[in-house]
Amino acid sequence: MIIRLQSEDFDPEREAQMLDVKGAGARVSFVGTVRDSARDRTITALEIEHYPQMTRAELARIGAAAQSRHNLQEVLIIHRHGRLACHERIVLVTVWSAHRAEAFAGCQAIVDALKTRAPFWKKEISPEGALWVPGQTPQDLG
Amino acid sequence: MIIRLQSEDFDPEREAQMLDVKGAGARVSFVGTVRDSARDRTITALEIEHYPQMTRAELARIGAAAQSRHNLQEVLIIHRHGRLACHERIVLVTVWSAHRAEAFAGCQAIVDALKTRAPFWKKEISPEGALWVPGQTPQDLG
Amino acid sequence: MITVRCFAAVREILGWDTRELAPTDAPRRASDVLSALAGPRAADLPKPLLVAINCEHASLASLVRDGDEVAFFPPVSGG
Amino acid sequence: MITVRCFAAVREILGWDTRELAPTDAPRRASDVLSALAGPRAADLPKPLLVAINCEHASLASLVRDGDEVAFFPPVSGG
Repeated sequence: MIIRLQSEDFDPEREAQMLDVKGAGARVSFVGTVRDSARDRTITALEIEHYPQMTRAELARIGAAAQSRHNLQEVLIIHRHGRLACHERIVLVTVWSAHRAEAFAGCQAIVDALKTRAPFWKKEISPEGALWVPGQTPQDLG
Repeated sequence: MIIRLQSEDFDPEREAQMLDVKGAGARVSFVGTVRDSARDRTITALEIEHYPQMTRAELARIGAAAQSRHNLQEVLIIHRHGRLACHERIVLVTVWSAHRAEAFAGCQAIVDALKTRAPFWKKEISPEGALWVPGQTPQDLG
Repeated sequence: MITVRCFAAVREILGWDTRELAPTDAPRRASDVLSALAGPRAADLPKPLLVAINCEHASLASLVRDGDEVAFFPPVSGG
Repeated sequence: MITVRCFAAVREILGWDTRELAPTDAPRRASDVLSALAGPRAADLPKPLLVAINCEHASLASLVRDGDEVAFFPPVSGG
């Protein structure tokens, strides 16, 4: 399992190739990018704050839980922080499995968990001003 | 929507970049590769036969159905045919959507439909001989 | 004419991939077309047998018209 | 000592990101730690307020011990 937190951009295919997973059969990837509008406002940039030590620990827990539950051969998570312009990549989640159903379920479980458990906070920068993106409140934290 | 049938390999990221979809927010990709074993046999290669005119038409129908049902901004399907060595890429399905749940559902719907509706047949080549991969029989064809 | 095509194990069992069949006055179903060309070998074909008419999924009971392309093949395994 | 950290809107409202708090003899919950440092401003904080202790999700009712790092932040939005 590879977990990376960084401010720089990444090449999704190159990162996946570097893991060199053989014989998995199915690979599912999610790439999230900065949208150019949200809540009826034009977005020019996104500022992503995070809690570095906890982010690393929480992503490792999220990845490990999905890996065992969905029978994944390998998991790659790269999440950026800092200021990102619109259309830039924010996050990559790639998983490998023998079968497609497990790969889809495992990748989606990780992306869903990022939204509710990973300590990132996003501020949308628009010509009208900056606004924190409302986070999701899961029922089962703690 | 881009549908491609080819014998050559492809670079998943390069193909996705060429479509240059902006502001989608979520992109989900599936890459299927030739496994090195199946049904307790070592697989050295896969021979993929298809029905070219129908394949093209059926992939376009599958892509269009997922695009409208799951609100996808763009759909890319590349499927190879001919003889592929083990670990080679077979298929790429990439979809773009404003939201992650639609992107996951749309990509999975296309991959599932490929399995049951797209006229491809696979022959697994192993040291013990060649064997047709049993296809799936959907209830709703025709 | 009706163009008949076979794929994968169906092609291997019947020993050909494309045939032409003269149309008849009476309407024919895909199953009639298969019987006319496969003869006794029809019994050896994989089950279920899938059918397409003019590149769309159909069934053995579907009617085949002059000018149609009808295809017979085993369950598919794309992706 | 107990290390207390705040993030995002919580940090902006309280005006600091890290504080140290001397431990007490009586056990304290995360909510007590917050009251000790936020004072009346605790009422302005976003609800729900999330809590982590030693980099794991916890709750306002969780006990905080000497040497712990406790963090307060709004609901997250990763991915």
